[in-house]
Amino acid sequence: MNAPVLLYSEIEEELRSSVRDLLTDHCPPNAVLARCEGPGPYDLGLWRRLVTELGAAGLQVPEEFGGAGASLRETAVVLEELGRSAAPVPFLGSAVVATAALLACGAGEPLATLAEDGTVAVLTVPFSTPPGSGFPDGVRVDVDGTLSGRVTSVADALPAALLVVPAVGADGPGLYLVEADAPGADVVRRTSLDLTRRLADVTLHGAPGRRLAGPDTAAAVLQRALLTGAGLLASEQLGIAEWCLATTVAHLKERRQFGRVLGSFQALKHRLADLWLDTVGARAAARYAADALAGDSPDTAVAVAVAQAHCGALAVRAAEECIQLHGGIGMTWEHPAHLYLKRAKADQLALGTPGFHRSALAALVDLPGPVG
Amino acid sequence: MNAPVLLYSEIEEELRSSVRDLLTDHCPPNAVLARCEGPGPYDLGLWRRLVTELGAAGLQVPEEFGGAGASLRETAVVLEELGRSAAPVPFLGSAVVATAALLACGAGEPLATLAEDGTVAVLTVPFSTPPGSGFPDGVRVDVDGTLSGRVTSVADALPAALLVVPAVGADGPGLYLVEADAPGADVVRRTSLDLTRRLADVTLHGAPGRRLAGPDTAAAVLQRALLTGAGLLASEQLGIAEWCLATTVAHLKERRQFGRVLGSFQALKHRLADLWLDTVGARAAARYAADALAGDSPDTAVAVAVAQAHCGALAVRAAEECIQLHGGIGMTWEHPAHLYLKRAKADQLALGTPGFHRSALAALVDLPGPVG
Amino acid sequence: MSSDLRARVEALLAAHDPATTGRPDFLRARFDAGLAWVHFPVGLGGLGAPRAHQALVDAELAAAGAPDNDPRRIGIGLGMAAPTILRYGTEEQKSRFLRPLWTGEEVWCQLFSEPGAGSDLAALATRAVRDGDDWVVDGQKVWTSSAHTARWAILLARTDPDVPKHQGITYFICDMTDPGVEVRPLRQITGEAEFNEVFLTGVRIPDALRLGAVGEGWRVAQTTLNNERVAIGGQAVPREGGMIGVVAQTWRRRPELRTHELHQRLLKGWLDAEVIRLTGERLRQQLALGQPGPEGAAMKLAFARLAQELSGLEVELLGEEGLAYDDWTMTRPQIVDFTGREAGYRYLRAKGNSIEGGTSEILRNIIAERVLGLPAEPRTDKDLPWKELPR
Amino acid sequence: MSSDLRARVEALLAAHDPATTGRPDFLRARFDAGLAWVHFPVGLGGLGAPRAHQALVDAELAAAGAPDNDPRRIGIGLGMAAPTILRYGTEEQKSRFLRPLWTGEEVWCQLFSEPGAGSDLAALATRAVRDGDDWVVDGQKVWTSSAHTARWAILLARTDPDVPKHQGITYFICDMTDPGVEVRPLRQITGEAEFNEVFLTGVRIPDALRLGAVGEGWRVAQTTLNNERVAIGGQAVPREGGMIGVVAQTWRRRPELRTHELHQRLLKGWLDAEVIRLTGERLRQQLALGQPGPEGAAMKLAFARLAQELSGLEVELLGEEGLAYDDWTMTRPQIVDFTGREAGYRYLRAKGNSIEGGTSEILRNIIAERVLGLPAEPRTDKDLPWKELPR
Repeated sequence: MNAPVLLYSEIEEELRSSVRDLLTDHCPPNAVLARCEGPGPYDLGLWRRLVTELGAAGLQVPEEFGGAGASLRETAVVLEELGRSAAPVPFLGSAVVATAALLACGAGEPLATLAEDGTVAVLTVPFSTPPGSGFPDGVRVDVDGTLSGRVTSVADALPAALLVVPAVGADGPGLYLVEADAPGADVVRRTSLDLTRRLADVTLHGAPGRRLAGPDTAAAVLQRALLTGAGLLASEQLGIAEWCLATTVAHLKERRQFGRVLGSFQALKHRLADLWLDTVGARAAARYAADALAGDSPDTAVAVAVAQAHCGALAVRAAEECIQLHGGIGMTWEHPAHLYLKRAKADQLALGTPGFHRSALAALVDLPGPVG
Repeated sequence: MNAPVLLYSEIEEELRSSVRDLLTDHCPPNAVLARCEGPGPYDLGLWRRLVTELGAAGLQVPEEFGGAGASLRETAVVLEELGRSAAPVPFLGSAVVATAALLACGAGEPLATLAEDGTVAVLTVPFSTPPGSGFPDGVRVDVDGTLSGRVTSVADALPAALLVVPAVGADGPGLYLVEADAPGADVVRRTSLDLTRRLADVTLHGAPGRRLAGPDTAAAVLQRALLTGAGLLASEQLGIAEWCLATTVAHLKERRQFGRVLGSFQALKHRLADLWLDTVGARAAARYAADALAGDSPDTAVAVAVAQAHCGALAVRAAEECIQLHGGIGMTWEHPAHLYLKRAKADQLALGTPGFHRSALAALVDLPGPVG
Repeated sequence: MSSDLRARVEALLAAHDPATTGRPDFLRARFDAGLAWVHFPVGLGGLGAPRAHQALVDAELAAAGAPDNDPRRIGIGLGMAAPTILRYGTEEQKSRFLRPLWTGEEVWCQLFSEPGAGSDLAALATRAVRDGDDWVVDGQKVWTSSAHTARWAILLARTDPDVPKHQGITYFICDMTDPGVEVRPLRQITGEAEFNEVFLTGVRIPDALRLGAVGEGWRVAQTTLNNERVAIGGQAVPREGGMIGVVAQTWRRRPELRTHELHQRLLKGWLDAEVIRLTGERLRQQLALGQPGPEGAAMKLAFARLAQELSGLEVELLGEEGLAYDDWTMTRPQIVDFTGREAGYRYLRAKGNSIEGGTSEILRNIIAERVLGLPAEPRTDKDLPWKELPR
Repeated sequence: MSSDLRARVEALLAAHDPATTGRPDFLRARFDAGLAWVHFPVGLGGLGAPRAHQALVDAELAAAGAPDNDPRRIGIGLGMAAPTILRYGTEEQKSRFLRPLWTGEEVWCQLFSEPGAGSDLAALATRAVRDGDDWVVDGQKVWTSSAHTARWAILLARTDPDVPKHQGITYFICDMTDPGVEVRPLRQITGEAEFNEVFLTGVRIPDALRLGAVGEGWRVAQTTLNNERVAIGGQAVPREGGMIGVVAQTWRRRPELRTHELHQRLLKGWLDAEVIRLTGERLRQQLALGQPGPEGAAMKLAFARLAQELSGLEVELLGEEGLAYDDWTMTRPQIVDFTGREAGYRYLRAKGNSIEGGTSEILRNIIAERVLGLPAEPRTDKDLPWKELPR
C-alpha cells in the first residue's frame, strides 16, 4: 500500500480554480435561489458549460471513450467546488455514481455519450441507499426482456436521459440501461428537502432495457458505484462546510452589535475555531477517501466510512451554525444559507447516514458490538 | 399518583442548613485533603457529629427503632450537602443503601444500632452494581450456616461493623448479617479512584451470619436497596455539580488575565451558563427521584433512571469544567477540585453508569431497540 | 376560588348563555364582568383578584361551553401590549384599547426588531420626529408576526439620536391602517411567511398615543419584554408532550427504521425531554408559590436545543422519507404548528427557536450575568450618543 | 542524503565505534562532527545542511547501533533553549552551552510560567534588578518540568515595571545551582509530581548570561514558544496509535464489558482518532513540502479533546475496575507515559492536555484570530504600564 497523498496536486489545484471561476461567474447564490422554485430546478446551461468548457462530465471516463481519464481525486475536487456553490447540476448522480457503475460494467458506448455532450445518466436507486445494501428487487425483468417496477427518491433523475437500472430477472440480478423517454418509462418529480438536488420516482412498465451486467458482476458493480458515491460525497460535504464557515466568518467580521464587531465576541470565536478544526479534519478524511478510491486501496471501505461519518455530520453542523450565527437573516428565504442547510441535511441521509457509516466501522476495523 | 413535589419543604431547608453549618465548621476542603492520605481516610469524628448532633444515621429509621422516621426526601437533602463537601463519611453506604436493605427486611434490631450510635453497616455488593442486576452468587451459605466467598469493591466497608451479605444457600438466595470483626470475616482496603469514599474487598471464610431475608424476599430487598441508592446518589451528584459550578464561578470572578476578570470572557460565560442550565435540570430530576422513592410511586424506576442518567453525567462534566477553568491550579494536588473530580467519576460508575440507566429507559418507557 | 368569584361566573353564564350568545357578545360581557383577566383592575376586564384565580375562572367557563378569546391568535396583544398599556397607559388609552384587545376584535402586533439592530434592540434606527401634536415616523421593522392582520402595533422609535442609545427611545401605539404603513410578508426557510417586514414612511402618530414619557421607551419596553419571557415555559407539559412524542411514536410504529445508533440518540433525547419537563414542572411549582426563578430563560434555551436535536434526529430516522418535504408553497400561518406538518418542516422551523424572542447566545449572557453574577463584557456603546455609534 | 554527509557519518562511525566507545564520548564526537543537528552552523554541532537531512543521519546512526541523546529527557533544551540560544545568543554563549545541551550532559528547564500569570504569560512578575555586572532575580515560577535535574534554565524576568507588560521583560540564562534557587516538587492530581515550583530569592545572574537586549525578552521568547508549538503533532502515527489503541484492545479482549451505549461511543472515539491521525498525516506532508499550516494548534486542541473523551470512556468501560487506582504514591516521573499506567491515571493525566503548553481556550483564540482573521477582543492592558495593571 502506497502512502496516501493527502495534499492537492498542482493539476488538482488548477482544476479547482477553473471550476471555481466558472461557478463564480455563472452560479451566484441569488441565481440558484431564483431557479429553485422555477419549472427547471436544474441549471442545464451551467451543466453544459461545465461539460464543454471543463470536460466535467467525462472526467472519470477513460480517454479511449472520449473522457479525460482523470482519477477520482480530481472528481472529488470538482465536488468540493460544486458543494461550495450548492450548484444545481447532476454531477454527482451522472458523472460520479452512474459513471462509476458504467465504468465497472465496461460500458464504453454510454460512457462516450456522457463524456461527449453531458448526457445525464443516473443509477436508479433511492438516494439514501448506503454501500453494502442488498441488491434491490423493486424492478423485475420480464420474460420478454422488458423491465417493470418502481424506484423512489432517485437523485438527479429529472434531467436524466439514461437510467442504469438494477433489476432482477429469472437468472438473477443485473444492471440494465433504459432510456428515460422510452415507452413505459416514467420519471416523476418529488418535493425534495434539498432544493438544489431534486429527487424523482422512476416507474417502469414493460420498458425496454439493455443488459450491462449480469448475475456474476451486477452486485459488485452496484457496490462499487455506491462506495464511490459515498466516498466522494464527502468532498461535496467538505465544500458545503467550507462555504458555511467562510460565509459566517465574513458576516461576523462585518456585522456590529453592542458597539462591537460580532466576530470579536469570544463565544462565537471559539465555536468557529472548533468548526474550523473539524473542517480541517474533514479535508484530510475526504482526501484520504478520494485517494483510496482512486488507487483501489485495500483500505477503501474504511476510508469511505470514516470520510462519510465525519464529513456528513460536519456539513450539517456547519450549515446549522451558519444559520444560527446569521441570526434572523439566516432564517429568511432570501439569504442563501438555507440552500446549504437543505443540501447538507439531504447529503447526510444520502448513501448512508453518518451513524450508518460509523456503525459500519465495527465490522471493518474489528470493533464488534455486544454479544447477543 | 399524587403530583410530585419538586420543591424543598421548609423542614428540608432547615435540615440542609444544619448539615451545611456542621460541614462548614468541621469538613473544610483542606481537612478532607489532608485526611485522604492518612491511615484513616474516613472522618469518623465528623460522622459521630452527624449522628449525634443531627441524627443523620437514623434519618430513614422509623421512630420505633430510635430513628427520625424521616422520608427519603430528607435523606436526599443530606446527600446534596455531603456531595457539596466531598465529605469522607459512610452515609451513602450505611444510612442509605444498607439502611434501605435492613428496612426492607424489617430488621429492627440492627436498625436501632445504626440509629443509636452510628454503627456503620454496608450492603456487600460491588459499588458498581446497578439496580436490576441478577442476585450475586459470590458468597455461599454452607451446610453449617456459615458464609464463604468474596465480594470486591464494596464502598464504605472499611469503617463498617456490620455487613449485610447477599449469599446463596441450598434453599436459594438470602441476605445475612455478618459482623465485620467476626472470625472468618476480612475487610481489605483497595486503592480507590475516589479518595473520599473508599472501597474494600470483603472475604468470608466460614463466617457466622444471621439470616435477615430468605428466598422469598431477598431479591426484592436487594433491588429496593440498589434502587434507593441509585436514586439518592443523584442528589449527591447534584451537590458535587453545585460545588464545582459555584467554585468555578467564584474563581473566575477573582482571577484576572489580560487586564480583565476571567469571568468576563464570553466563551467561559456561555459554558458556565450551559452548565448551570443542566444543573437546574439535575435539581428537578434528583428531586423527582427522591420524591418517587419516598412515596413509592409506580414511576420510581423511571424517575431513578432519569435522575441517574442525567446527574451522573452532569457531576463529571461539572468537575471536569472546574479543573479546566481553574487552569493549572486545578491540576494541583493542593487544590480540592480533584477530590470532586474523583468522586464524580467514581459516582458515575456507582450503581450503574449514566449509559446503563439511559439504556434502562428503553424497557421502562417502551422505546425498544432494533429487532434482532 | 372565592364564592364571590364563583357567583360572578354563574351570573355571567346566566345572563349570557353560551349556547345562544354570539362569540363577540359573550366575550364583551365577560370582559365587562371583570372575568377577562381577574388580576386587572375593575372596569378594565378585571376584579383586582389574585392572578392565580384566572385558571379557575377559565376552567369553569370552558366547562360551561363558553367560547375563549383564542389566546394563541392574539398572544402579542395579551402577553405584551396589555401589561404595558396597563402599567404605562393613560386612562383614555386603557379604556380605549384593552377591551377590544382582549376580545380579539382588534389584533395587535409588535414593531420592535429592525434589520440593522438584531439582538442589540436598543440600537434601533426608526426615527420619530415631533410635528405639532403628532409624531412622524420613518423606518423599517422586521420579524413582525400578525402585522398583516393587526389593527394596532406597539412601536419603539428613536426620538433623540444625540443621547446614548437607551435614552433616546420612545414607545408609541401605532395605527396599522395609516397609509404610511406597508406590510410585506417575510418568507422563511420553511417556505412559509409567518412574519412580516413593515416599512414606515411618514406615519403620523398623535402624541396622545405615546406610551410613557418621551425618551423613556426603553424602560417601558422592559415591561413588554419581561412579560414575553414569563409567558414561555409556564405551562405544565405531560410526559412525551411536544416533539419527543412525535419521534417516540414514529419509533414505536416503525421497527424497521431502528438502529442502535439512532436508539442511543433517541434515548438521550427522551431523557433530555423528560429533564426539561421536570424542570418546567419545578418552575411551575415555584411560580405557584409566587417565587419566579431565573429558570425561564433556561427553559427557552433548553427547549431550543432539544427541539433542534430531536427534529434533526427525526429526519435521519426517516431515512429516504427524510429526503422529502411536504410543501414549499408560501403560506401565511397564523400560529406555529410543529406537529401538524412533516419532519422536514419541523427540522427547519426549529432552527428559529434559538433565534426568535432572544437568541440562545443572548440568553446565555443573561444567565451568566444575572444568575451567576459574572461581569459583563467591556462595553463601549453605553455612553456614546446613538448617532456616533460605529455601524 | 548527499555523499558528503554519508561520508561524514561513516567517518564518525569509523573513528568512534559505537560498540567500544562510551555514550558521552560518542555523542561529543558526533556533535563535533557536525552531525548533531545538521541544520545548525559548522562548529555548533551542525553543517548548515537542510533540516530534512537530519532524519537520514539519525536513521543511519541508529542502524549502526550508535546511542542517541535521549531526546525525550532533554526536550526543553533541544526544542526550546537551543533554537533561542542559536538565534539570540552571543558567540560565547553558543559555544559554552550548545554542546553539553545536545549531549545531555547538561539538562535545561524553562522558567516562564508564574502562578499569578497563567495564560497571560506576559503579565509575569518575577523581577530582575541590575546590580553592577549582575542581575538580581526574585520571584516564583511554576509548572517547571526537569527543574530538579536541570543545570541551566531559560528565564523570563521583568526588568522594567514602568512600561507596558510586553516591553519590560528580559530573557536570561539562569544557573540552577545558584543558592537562591529553590526547587520544590509540584504534586498533581494524579499523585505524581512531574513538575516543580521554583522559588528565586536573590539569584545573581551575570549580565553575560542575558539572551537578547534588555526589554526584548518577549520577542526572544517567541522563538522559544514557536519552536515548542512546531514540536507538537509532527510525528507520523499509525492507525490506533496512542490512547485509542489501548481502549480498542481492551474492547476486543473483554467482550463481557460491551454495551450498545459504549459501542457507539467507542466507534465515535475511533472515528475521531482516525480523523485526527489523517489530519496529522496531512500536516506532516505539508511540512515536508516546507508549507507549515496552522493545523499545529488544531492538532493540540483536537488531541486534548480526544484524549479526555477516550480516557473517560475507558474508565466507564471498565466498570468496577474503573473504581480502582493503581498508585497514589508521589513519584517523580521524567516523562509522561500514558500507556504505562492504568485507566484512572490516563483519565486524570489527560485533564492536563488542555491546559499545559497553551490552554484549549487560548488555542481557540489563536485559531479564531490568526487563522479565521476574527478581531481580537477589546484589550485594555496592552498600553498600560505593567505596574498599573489591575490584579
